[in-house]
Order: sequence, then structure tokens, then C-alpha cells
Amino acid sequence: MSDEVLTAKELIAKRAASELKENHVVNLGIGIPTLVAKYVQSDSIFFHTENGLLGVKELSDESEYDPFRVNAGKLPVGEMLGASYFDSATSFAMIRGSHVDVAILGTLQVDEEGLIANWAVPGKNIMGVGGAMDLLVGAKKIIVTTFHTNKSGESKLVKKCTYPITSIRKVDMIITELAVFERKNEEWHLIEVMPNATFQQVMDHTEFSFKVDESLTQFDKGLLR
Amino acid sequence: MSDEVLTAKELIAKRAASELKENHVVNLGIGIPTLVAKYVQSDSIFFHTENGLLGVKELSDESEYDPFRVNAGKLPVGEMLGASYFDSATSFAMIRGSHVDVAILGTLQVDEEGLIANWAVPGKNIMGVGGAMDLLVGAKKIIVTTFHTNKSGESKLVKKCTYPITSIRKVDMIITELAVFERKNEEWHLIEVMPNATFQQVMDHTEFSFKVDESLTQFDKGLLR
Amino acid sequence: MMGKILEARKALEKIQSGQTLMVGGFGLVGAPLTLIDELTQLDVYNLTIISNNLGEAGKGLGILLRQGKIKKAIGSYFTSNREVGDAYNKGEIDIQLLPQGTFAESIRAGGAGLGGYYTRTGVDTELSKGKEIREINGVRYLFEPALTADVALIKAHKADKLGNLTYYKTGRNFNPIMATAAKYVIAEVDEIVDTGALSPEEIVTPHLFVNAIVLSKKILTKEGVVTR
Amino acid sequence: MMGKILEARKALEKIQSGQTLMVGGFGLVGAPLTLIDELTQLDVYNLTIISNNLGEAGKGLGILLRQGKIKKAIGSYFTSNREVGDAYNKGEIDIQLLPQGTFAESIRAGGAGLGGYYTRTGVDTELSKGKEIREINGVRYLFEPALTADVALIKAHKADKLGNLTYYKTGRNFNPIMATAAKYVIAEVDEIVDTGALSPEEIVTPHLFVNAIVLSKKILTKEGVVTR
Repeated sequence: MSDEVLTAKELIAKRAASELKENHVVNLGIGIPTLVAKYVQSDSIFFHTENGLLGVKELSDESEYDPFRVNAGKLPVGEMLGASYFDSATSFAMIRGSHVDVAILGTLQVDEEGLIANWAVPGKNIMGVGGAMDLLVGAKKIIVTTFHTNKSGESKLVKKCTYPITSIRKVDMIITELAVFERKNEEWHLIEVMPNATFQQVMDHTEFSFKVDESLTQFDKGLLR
Repeated sequence: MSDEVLTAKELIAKRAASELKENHVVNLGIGIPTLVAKYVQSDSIFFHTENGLLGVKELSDESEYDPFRVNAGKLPVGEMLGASYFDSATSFAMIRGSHVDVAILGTLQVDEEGLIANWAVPGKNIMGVGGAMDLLVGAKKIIVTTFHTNKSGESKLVKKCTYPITSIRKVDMIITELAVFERKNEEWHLIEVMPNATFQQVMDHTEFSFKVDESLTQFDKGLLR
Repeated sequence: MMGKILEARKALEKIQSGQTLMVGGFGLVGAPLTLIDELTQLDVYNLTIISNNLGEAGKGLGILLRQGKIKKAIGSYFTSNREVGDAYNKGEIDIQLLPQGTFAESIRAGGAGLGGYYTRTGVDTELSKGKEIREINGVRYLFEPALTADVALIKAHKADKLGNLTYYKTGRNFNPIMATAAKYVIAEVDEIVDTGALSPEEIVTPHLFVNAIVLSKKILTKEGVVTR
Repeated sequence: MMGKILEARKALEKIQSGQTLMVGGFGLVGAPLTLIDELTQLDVYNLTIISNNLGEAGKGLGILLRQGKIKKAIGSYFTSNREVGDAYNKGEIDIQLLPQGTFAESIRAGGAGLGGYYTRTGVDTELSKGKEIREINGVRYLFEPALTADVALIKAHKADKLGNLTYYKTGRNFNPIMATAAKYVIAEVDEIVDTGALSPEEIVTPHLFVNAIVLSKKILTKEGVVTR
């Protein structure tokens, strides 16, 4: 890593990356989740993209670029040793059949019950859903990575989703630029305050109720770089 | 072909082979149907076996034998140029999805309505069904090849199946050592008397009612060799 | 056996107004660009298009949309072409939006001769409205019917002369399943090889699914889409 | 990453009495002979076996039947072992007979996270008794639930060290679908190659489906089954 200070997005992605374990098969959503791959060093964490590739890696240089090798966000990617290609039905069979360990997704809202809304905005035409609903029902663990608030400064961690929910399946973890929440016994637990954030900021910008974990830690400032 | 006179089984198989057209994909059942391949010269008729091979051919010699290449009857087979292998779900997707043009099947009974019973005998345990039911619903055309009578001399071409039927789908053609019947307008039509058989024999050994086709022909004796 | 190798225009002659077409591709990747280009030049209307997306504004299938040839679109991500929403608002086209996994699975089901299936995806969301929900072993599932088409336009990498196909990288996507689910399947390919040149184990789409083979003229390269 | 390569006995430690096992193979072809052999030596009972057939009398899974370890068998062709019928008549085992296409499709559905599906196969036959029939677009279909298992024993040709698999000729059969439908999947293989030795396009079963790799000791050859 360079000496440059991470942006908020990068910080979130880096924290999410630290959740991944050896042999995990991981699907990354569009946006902040896509950045997670950058912070994974292990060659035994395997990235799956629903358009039909297991073993996605970051492009190491321009020469590796192949227009026929993209991720779900249609961005060019590389392939690691041991990668494989398959059709979309097989790819979603992997997802729905619970063969993907972790999905890291962005969201518009996440609520007290653990539901997320990340595919549609009320009042607008619903013109796209992509793989979000399938990932929600199928992945063993769902980590939501998002800014804590939207562009208007409103909390995205709401009492109850006002946007259409993506699934009735509850998510397991939320990572924002301010905090990390984990879902335990049907409740949100604040387990970490992110570096450069304060507990007060988390309180001020979180709409849903949560418990504060006994082991609450301020994340190591080293994460910033 | 040799100068040897064909057995009844071979005669039936040879007549069935003459129904196959260029580019047909054909699935052969166990027993007499398996012999059909022997009488097909074209390299653009493609044999499908439900255990996962398109492009079955007769073994040309012992050196071609591979214990990992068998047909649905578990007999060793060869593969033609352009053959492909696939799993059982894909293979039956081909069958149910109507991608197989012709299935040639043996039977215990075939009745006036066009239904066949070829998988179970009443009073005995039903312990096997294999792919018969799938072929019946899926193949575009079903040709039944069978002896006209069973070992007790009873007609297998019955008024109504007394054995459990294989499917509610009606078959299209029956080829026996005595005759060829074609199904038209929901009725059986006798279209050919086989060489060395007589019309009277067909009448005597057929239990179901049938029409006699105006163009009824005695098949060329040349077929016998 | 050269019978399946055709010019694009000839292969597309099968297509008639009112038909349902499947078109492969995830964005430009794995899309049959030559066939789509030719399709926009045909006088056919009232088409139902089954495709993950409808190109971009005025590009690919987006041209067909502008031409008013599309009656209905079934897919999972039309957001890539803002004109789809506009056409929908004007009542010009009907839209059926499916989760991408459901979209893929329904096509596979159609090709496999199934009537429909039960998936957990979408249960109790906006996309399950009006659909049957059934509990199986204590879990709620949504009924989804199979999808089939009259014609499929797909993109493969290599074809042999019989029509056996292989694919290249993420260009595979919806193409192999669409190849199974239409009455007439036209495969656009980068290269046509002799029968026997593809190993029997590497063939992804066996030839019984393929009716016509067309050599690609418009191809996706590092420099974008080029005509060769 | 040598973690998945295990001795047969070690890999089979996961299996417990009362579990449901899938076992690949069409007769001897594509059957995991080494794993089956080892399975007959385990002290596990009340197993439900999902396999196209139950070997032959006193051979393969037929040994397990004689040992009284099988509570229930789900498959399509038990006729190859006459002792299956005998055991059923004595009330020793329960049998669920499915058309072979339904058997395969139910396993695929299980692996794909579906609850069940509708097929035309078997409608209004002895095998549809007690099953739901539903009309979809004027055609009668039978509901069939998905099948899943605790452990799958499969046979592949080559595995790389991550567990990516390829198959050999008609030895493929039920193996790739069973690999998707069990919580723990043990693949017996002829050869283990370095990761990267299999092309990304030729891999049939991606490694995420495979938990353990075992090198074959009992193999099917021209001379029959031999121990190497």
C-alpha cells in the first residue's frame, strides 16, 4: 500500500476485505464492493462474478485487458490461476444453491430488521434489478458496504426501508465510513467505530436502534493507509 | 451387407433405419432398437444416448473399445467425428425439450389408442424405469419396434394396454416382423406387410383395430438381406 | 454438411413479425453483434425480445427499440438504455422485469421442456406481485414459468461444421441456455472449424441445438466494435 | 492449497448414520469405485442413497444393501440388482423410483437452490400417483420436488489442486449435478494436476462445488475393475 490516505470508499472496502477468510467464494456488487478485491492479498479467496467467472482478479496491467472478460459491472477484469467460466444459469445456480460464501453489496437503505433496499427508487420506473435479489437469497453471508448517509445527508441506516426491499432475507453486517454493525440475535450491534469517526457521529447519523457491543473498538488508524 | 438372411429382429431394425432422415437426432432404446444403428450408412444421422453422448456409432473394432464409453444399455459403443459428451441433466433436457427428432423403442404392449406399456409388468415389483418416460414425452417422433406377439403367442398390439402405460403420449409408428403401422388421424393404418409375411398373418395376430392403407405394399424382399 | 453455414441475412429470413426472439449477451460481451445489426434492417414488427438488456440508447437492440419494432421486452437490466423507460412511460412497449437468476433459469427451464419452477428469489418483493407463492419444506418459493422463443440469436466463439459450439470467457453468459430454448437457433461465431477439431469434452453446445451458423462481421475488440 | 486432497477414509469421516448420500455413476461407468468400497467398510446405518442404481447383487452399492445399511434408495433403475426388489418385499428398504430425467433434474434443482419444478414426464402413469398435476398453458405437468444430500460421492477424471474437475466420456453422467447438490462433496479422480493445467473453458465442475479430492485406487479398465 502507498502512503496516500485512503478515501472513505477505500476505507470501507479495506475493512470489508478483512472479513474474508481463506477458501471463501465471494461475490462483489457494483460500486464500493468492487474495490474490495484490491485489498485482498490471498490467492485462496475466490471472487465470483454472476456473469460467469469464478476467479476474478484485478487487471495487473493493460496487456491483460480482454474485452470479453468483464465483471457484473461490465468493467474489465483479469483471471487468476484455476479460474473457470460458465453460463448464466449455472452461475445463478451457484448463487441460489448457496455455493457462494459471502456477497458484499452496496445499498440505498438498510433497516432495523436487517432488510435492505438496493435496486429501486419509488416513483421512478423499475427498469433494472440484475442479480441483487438472487445474491440476497443465496449467499451464505451478506455484508453491506455503504456510505452512512445519502447525498442529502439523510441516514441510509433507517428504521424501516421506504424504498422497495430487495429480499426478505436479512443481511449480516454493515460497514460504513463511520462504523461496523453486526447482526446478532435479530438486532444490530455496533462492533467498531471506524478510524477518524467518533461514537457521537455514529449516534447522530444512525436512524435505527442498535446495541453497543461490549467489545466495541475504535478501529486501528493504520487501516487508513 | 452379407448374403446371410436377416433374423426377424434385424429385419425390424433395418426397416426402422429406413425411417431416419438426414440430420435426424435419434435415440435408440434397448433391444431391437439398438440394432438400428447397424443399418444406417449416413454420417449425418446422429445417435443420442441418454447417459450423455451425442454421436454414438457402432464399435468398428476391438481397439476402439473404451469401458468409459457405453450406451443406455451399458454396451460399449464408439463415437463419430463431431460427437460430444454432457451430463445426465443436460441429456434429458435435450429429450424433454424436444431436441431429439426420433426415439425408437421396444415395448411390451401398444394399444389401439397409440399408448405403449414398456417399463413394468403388473404383479411384479416396479424396480426400474430408466429414460423411457422422458423419451415418450419429449421425442418428436416415436417409432416402436417389437415382435408382433409375445413368447406365449399373444398379440402385443392390443385393444387396450393391460400393463402400466409409459406415458399419455401416443406413438407414431409400429414396426414388427409382420407389418408396419402408421398413426394417422388418431387411428392405426397398416401401411406395409413385411417380406415373407402375409396380410392374413397380420390380421390373425393383431388385436387392435386398424385401417388398411390404400397404398398398402408388401415390402421388397430385398430387405431380407 | 455445409448446410448450416449461412449468410446473416439468409439465416434471419426465418424471423417474422409477432415472433418472440431471444438475444444473447451481457451488454456487448457475448452479444451477436452481426445478427443484431442485420435484424435492425429487417421489416419485422411487434417483436417480443428476451434479452438481459436492450443495448444502449440507439445502439444494438436500442436501434430496434427506436424503430418501434419491439412490443415487449423480457430481461433483468434495462437501466443501461434510458430510452426503455421512456418508451414504457409512453405505453409503447411492455416490460417484464425478472431477477437475473430467474431470467436465466426460466430460459433454461424452457429449453429443458419444463413448465416452470419454484425459486426463493424475489419472494415478497415488488417483483412477486401477482405471482404464486408456495411453501415447500417450510420455505417460501415463487412460481416462475419457463421461457421459450421462436428464434434465438446467440454468439459463440468457435463452431464446427455440424454446429457444435464453444464460447470465449464471459462471452458465454446467456448464449448456451438460449441455444436450447428456441425453435430456430442462429449462432454467430468468430471462427468455423472442421468437424472433429473441437474435442468432444470441450463442446458446450452440442450441434442438435443449432440450426444456422453465421460468421461474425462485427466483432468486439480492445478498440471497441469493429467491422471485419 | 493442498487442503482438499485427502485419503478416502479421511474424506469419508464426514458421513454419519441417518444421512442422505448421493453416489454418481451409470452402472460402473463414472461410479466412484474407491469411495464406494471404503463406504462399505464404515459403521454407518440408516442411509438414504440417491443413485441411479444400487450396483449389482453383492457388488458396489449392492454390498451396502446386503449389510443392511440402506434405509431408503432413490433412483431410476434398480432392476440391475435383483436383491433390491427382495429387500423391498421384506420391508427392509424403502424405494423411490423416478424417471431418469426426473431423477437428474431433481438433483440439478437441488443444487440450484430451487424448491421443485414441473415436468410432463410421468403424468398420469403409475409414477404420478399421489403427485400434484398442474396445467400450464394447456399442458399437464407433474410437480417434482428438488433433491439434496448431506454428502455426494462422485467420480471425475482430472482435478486440479483447487478442486476444479473435468470428466471422461460417458463417465460424466450424474456426477456434475451431484457435485452441486450436497453439502459436502468428495470427488474421486484418476489424476490430480497442478492448478492452471486445466483450461478455464474446459472445467466442468468449478472448485466451489468440491470439498475433498481422493485419488482413485479402484479403476474401471478394459479388463474390468482393477486396484492400482
